[in-house]
Amino acid sequence: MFLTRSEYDRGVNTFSPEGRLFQVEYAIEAIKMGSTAIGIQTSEGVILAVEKRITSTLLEPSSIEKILEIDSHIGCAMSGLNADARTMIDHARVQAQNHTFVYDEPIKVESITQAVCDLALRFGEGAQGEESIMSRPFGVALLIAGCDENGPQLFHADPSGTFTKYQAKAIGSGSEGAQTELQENYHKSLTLKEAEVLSLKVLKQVMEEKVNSVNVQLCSVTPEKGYRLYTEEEVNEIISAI
Amino acid sequence: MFRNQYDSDITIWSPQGRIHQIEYAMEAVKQGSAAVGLRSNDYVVILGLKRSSDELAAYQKKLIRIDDHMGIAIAGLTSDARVLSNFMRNECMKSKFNFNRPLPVEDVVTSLSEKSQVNTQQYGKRPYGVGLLIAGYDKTGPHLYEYSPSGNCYDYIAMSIGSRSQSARTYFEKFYKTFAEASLDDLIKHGLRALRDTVQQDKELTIHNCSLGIVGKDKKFVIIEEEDLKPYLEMIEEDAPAATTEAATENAADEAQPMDTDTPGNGNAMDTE
Amino acid sequence: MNTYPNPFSEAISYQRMEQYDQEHLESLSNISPMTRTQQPIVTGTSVLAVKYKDGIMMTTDCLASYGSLARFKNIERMIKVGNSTIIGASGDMSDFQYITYLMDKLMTKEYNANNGQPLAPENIYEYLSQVMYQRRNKFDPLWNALVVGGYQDGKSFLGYVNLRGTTYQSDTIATGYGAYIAQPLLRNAVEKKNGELFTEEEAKKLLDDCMRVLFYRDARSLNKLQRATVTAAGVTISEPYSLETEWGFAEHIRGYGA
Amino acid sequence: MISEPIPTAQPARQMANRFDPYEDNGGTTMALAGEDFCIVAADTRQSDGYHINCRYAPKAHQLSDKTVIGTSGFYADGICLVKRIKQRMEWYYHQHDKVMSTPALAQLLSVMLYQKRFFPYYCFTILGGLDEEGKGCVFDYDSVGNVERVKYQAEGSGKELLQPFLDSQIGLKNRATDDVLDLTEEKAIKIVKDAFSSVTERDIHTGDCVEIYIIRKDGIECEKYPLKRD
Amino acid sequence: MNTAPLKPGEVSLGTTIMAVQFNGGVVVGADSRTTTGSYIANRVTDKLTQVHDHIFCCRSGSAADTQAIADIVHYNLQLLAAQEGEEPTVQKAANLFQQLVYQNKDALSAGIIVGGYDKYNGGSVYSVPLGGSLHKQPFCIGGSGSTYIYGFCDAEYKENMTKEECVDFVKRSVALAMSRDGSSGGVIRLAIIDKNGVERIFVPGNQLPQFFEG
Amino acid sequence: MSSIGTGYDLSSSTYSLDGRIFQVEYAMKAVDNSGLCIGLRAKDGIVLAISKLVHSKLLVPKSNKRIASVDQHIGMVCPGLIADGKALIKRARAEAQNYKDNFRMPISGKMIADRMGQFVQAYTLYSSVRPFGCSTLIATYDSVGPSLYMIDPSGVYWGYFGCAVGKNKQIAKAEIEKLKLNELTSRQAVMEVARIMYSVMEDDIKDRDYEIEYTWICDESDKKHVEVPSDLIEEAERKAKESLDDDDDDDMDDE
Repeated sequence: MFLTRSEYDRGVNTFSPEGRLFQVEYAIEAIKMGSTAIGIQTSEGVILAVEKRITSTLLEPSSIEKILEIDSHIGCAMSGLNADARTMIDHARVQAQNHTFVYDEPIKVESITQAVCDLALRFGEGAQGEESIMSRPFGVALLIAGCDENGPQLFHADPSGTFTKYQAKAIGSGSEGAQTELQENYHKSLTLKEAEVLSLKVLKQVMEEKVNSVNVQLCSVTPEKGYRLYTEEEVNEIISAI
Repeated sequence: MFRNQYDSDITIWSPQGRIHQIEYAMEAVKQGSAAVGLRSNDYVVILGLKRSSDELAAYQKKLIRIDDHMGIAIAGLTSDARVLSNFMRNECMKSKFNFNRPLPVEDVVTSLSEKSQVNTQQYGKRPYGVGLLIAGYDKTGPHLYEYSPSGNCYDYIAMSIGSRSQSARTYFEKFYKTFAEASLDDLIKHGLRALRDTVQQDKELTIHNCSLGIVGKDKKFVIIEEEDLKPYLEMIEEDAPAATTEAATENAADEAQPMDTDTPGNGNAMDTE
Repeated sequence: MNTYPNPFSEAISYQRMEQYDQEHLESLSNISPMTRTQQPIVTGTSVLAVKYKDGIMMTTDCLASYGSLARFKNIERMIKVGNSTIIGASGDMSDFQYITYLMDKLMTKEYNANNGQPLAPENIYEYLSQVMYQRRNKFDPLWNALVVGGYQDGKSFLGYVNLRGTTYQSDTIATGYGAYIAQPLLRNAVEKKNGELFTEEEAKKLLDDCMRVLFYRDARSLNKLQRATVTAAGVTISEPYSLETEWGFAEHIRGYGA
Repeated sequence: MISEPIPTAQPARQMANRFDPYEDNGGTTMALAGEDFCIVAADTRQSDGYHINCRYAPKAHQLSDKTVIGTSGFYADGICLVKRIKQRMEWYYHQHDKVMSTPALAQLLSVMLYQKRFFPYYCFTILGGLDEEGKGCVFDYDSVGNVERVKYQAEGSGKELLQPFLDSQIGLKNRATDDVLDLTEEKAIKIVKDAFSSVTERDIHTGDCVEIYIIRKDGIECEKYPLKRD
Repeated sequence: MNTAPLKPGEVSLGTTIMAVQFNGGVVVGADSRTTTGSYIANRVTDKLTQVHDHIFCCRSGSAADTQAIADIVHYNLQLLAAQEGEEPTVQKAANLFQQLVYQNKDALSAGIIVGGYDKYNGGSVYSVPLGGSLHKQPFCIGGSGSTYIYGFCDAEYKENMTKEECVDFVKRSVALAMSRDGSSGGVIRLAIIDKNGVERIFVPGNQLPQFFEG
Repeated sequence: MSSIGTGYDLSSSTYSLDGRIFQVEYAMKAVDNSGLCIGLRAKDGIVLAISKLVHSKLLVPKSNKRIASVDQHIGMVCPGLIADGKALIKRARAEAQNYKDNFRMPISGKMIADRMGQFVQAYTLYSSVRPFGCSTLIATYDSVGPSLYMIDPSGVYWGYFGCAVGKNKQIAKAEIEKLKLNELTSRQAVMEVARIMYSVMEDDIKDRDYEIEYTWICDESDKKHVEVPSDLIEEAERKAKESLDDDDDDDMDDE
């Protein structure tokens, strides 16, 4: 995988004979090395759960933030190059506020996802024809969860600038196993409570370490309360329910 | 596939007078799921076969509204389609703002060509990796254009792009003479059948994986999906199965060929014809 | 492969006048306080136009004044744009020549596009209105009042736009002095017809009558006129002609009048 | 509108001759919000001083199935504003796959007007429509973007004549009589017609015809009511 | 009428200029007075400026402005002649003048007459007054002195004049303007332009045509 | 072409050892692969024609025009890469307009050819761009009269009495050389163009569907560049086909 495939894989704007852009595909590979993140959409709201990799005992675990708020009704989990994600989320936050300023209404989840994807594309021509501003694609994938007039929704955005709506999605190093697990256990009538448990259950299976309230992070986005990060106590409670 | 030292840059001609990067970009179109389009004297219909990567994932959009009188079906890199569709939207809005009229379809197609050509002649750029079927209606009637990454646009009676699209073209070639006078319903039926021929053998056309776009006389561009699509799909359910199998056989034969056969021998990207 | 700076990024820099920016908000920097103290210099007076049975009829005189000097007595103040539109102008003639050039540019574009969909009169009117309004926004107006007449697909079109971009459409239009003197006469004539349209003869007579009054009362007018029509048959602009005028009654007027 | 000439590299010239970019084309608009409907009305006269340019130059424009805007003042600015709003709505529709709601439009309009704070649109705007709950709503603006949500409002050259009438008839303010108002649609339309007939009598810039847009849940209807043409 | 009044100290061509078309060419003519206020800064100015082999312009307004414009047009016409491999037409020259005056109308004070000969149109005369419009005319007068001779010229002009008639017409017209306009005076300079080239005629201030004085 | 593949042919900015710029020569290959395109200068105008392979029967007949107007008095066709051709046409229109912007007069044939030649040449100077994959035929009718120019991918341009580009251009050229061009009217030239087209492409036409597009700019068209009237085209093509039949009388399978 990590050998140079051919000469087509060095420029972001070079097609391979099969019509593929390898640099973008490699960026997608970067995510497969990232920590696992899971999103589950239910009719009551959306759950995001991530694994925190505490690579050193000297790390302050609470400083590892892999779930972030975009707006009061939208949250986001990431996997891949965290620094890239910060740029994207900052962009998303600005877009959300901008929308509220101009239209006096919360932005739709799909729209914010689209805005993030438009930024992700800026290694090439922008969506409105702007000049490119980056020399490589972002190496990060996002799970964007939010509630708007269309109810709770979950979106996945990847470095190619495409996004997909999911009922449940796993990204990161454990994504393959986790996604299979999600497919087996997901059903439309899942409650939020069940989704909380399911998300951690799936995480537990793909994580090397034992799940505890320090090395996972969980949030919910519901129509009533919007974005809410779970406290350690709440996480512990769910862990004990597994 | 042909590989050599002349194919990694958009600014290099091969000794045969070809630009390989354009041809490769056209491969990206073939990787996209199929889209078909056809027109009568009054209407244009475009249809797209939607894909989903995972059973928990929603289907990817195939049709995009440009204006009340125009819509497109896409195959290839969706992000490039977004760039192009926004460009087209902008062109349409300029026309409305400056001239108070919907932009003639031919004009938007011309600007699209001109825009795309620039990307095929400058170092550091790449051709757009997306093919479009442009459906539009203006004073001169309905139009269906195919746009390809080389920047070429052709005016068609019926056309298909994307993977396994040859079978749809085979279907169209059988019936295209009847399209001009066909009713809207018949047009849709032909479109659905052609699209069905592009579906992989173990799958079938459903209300979830199909989108239908219509524009025409006194009809603003609409996209019909999901439940609204049901009556249309029902229209082709009673089809004799014979037609389908026949198409399927042809289909298998087509897939074996690396290049579309309906284009000049020296590679369709060149379009020197 | 080296990355050289690309000499073609802006497709060779010919300066192009961006007449309008359609979508973007004018930023504050756009409205510089530098005001062009402009005033019309070589000017034309009234334009009159009415809708009639076959389309549009428009009349102007052939004079361009330089202050009170009747400087150019053989100019055309109406131009044909495409095959179904005509534009008549009062106000500054240099600006009108610029508008003529803009229209030529537009028509060349249309000729090249060859898309079977020529711009209709209302499309040309919209474009012209945008140009006028955008120039006003730059504090650099085109100092004209323009009348756009057209006939296409069985529909007559008659519209007005001035140096500030104010627009309106009406069955009768008169600019300049004509707005005060001729417009009431024109409206009166229309109302008398009770919704019926003028015949060609009636329209001719009406406009000639109005032009005659203007010749009597507008010190910047000339008895050398052109009449244009736009009908299904296309655009025609007549050769200059003069009106019969009546002075005989003055022969015996003596003293201070009354 | 800029009060002081700002010194430039250009030599001072006859400032008296400076081009005035504004014109007042007059006209009156009003809107009132009912429980489940809304009315926006505007006369159609366009004038320039004592001169009537045209008897039918519409000042009220339908923006969506739920919203109508009315502008008066400088006609060209009003038209441009409406065109730009329509463009923004089109992009909004492209981006968010939904039609902009009346309250969202109300906020957008305020922002758009304020963005031209130092070269304002010289027009007086009223936005009327139904909000997300289906209730009638009216937003009133000054030319630089101040916005207020109100029950009813008059704007334009006849504002001073019309507003007290509405205060009395709809707001039931300052009244000796103590009847209650049941503001049905028919009643509202009648009030609007009376209002415009009265204004036409006293304001030379208003007249010819009034266009009354009635915005209901199931669509918008436009009624033309003739006014005096003098 | 002046859009751009003269700046303090600016030298003005309060002038009489003229160009007349005859069969086969044009005659251009001008007085020679340049003033600052009522002081005659130059009594023998040459207001006829050659911008190409067969094209002249007559300048009125600000001396500096019109010189600058004439220089720019001259430069462009030379370049154009080289590029196109043929002499520019008078119309092309006039268009260039018009463009310059129009695009800079609020900064310039220039009224220009362009006259010349080209193989397509023979002799032709164009007027570019203040404001930058363009008018093709059989003959044209300009400058402050012209206002005194409109009537004379309208009465005396004939179509299809011979060269000699034309020279005489210009000479008398300019002399009349010089005799009534304080800002015009000095000598009369004439140039005849036809397919053979340019012939310049000089009429000294003491040999001007004489008219009624009283 | 001994230097092919030695690395001296990868960029326009590189000369080969024998002083050639291979990238330009490769671009010319694209032109040679194009459908035949002919331009004739008759005594009262110019005729342009290009043959187009109809690569699918689903195409709308007579659509997808290749010959374009640049101004009323200028016609242009760019055999070769279609998209490159469109870019050149766009540029030519900008040049024509730019000339009008400056001089308020229509650009002459010589000037538009010159400006376009320079433009095309600029794309053979840098490695950051590639040469245009098309030739350009420019037909104009200005104050000098009708003129026909052709520009190569290298940017070189000359005026022509008649020229042919694309497949089988040599045969077509030989045919054109036989004509007495300064005696032909434009009407006759249309006939000749059709005849040459059909005779040169005889073999191709049998196997594949071709469309030929004709435009002219001549006295009859009021010195405007327009499509040749359809009745004239029909007549020309009919005669061309007849002359084909005459030529191979013994070939019974013909038509």
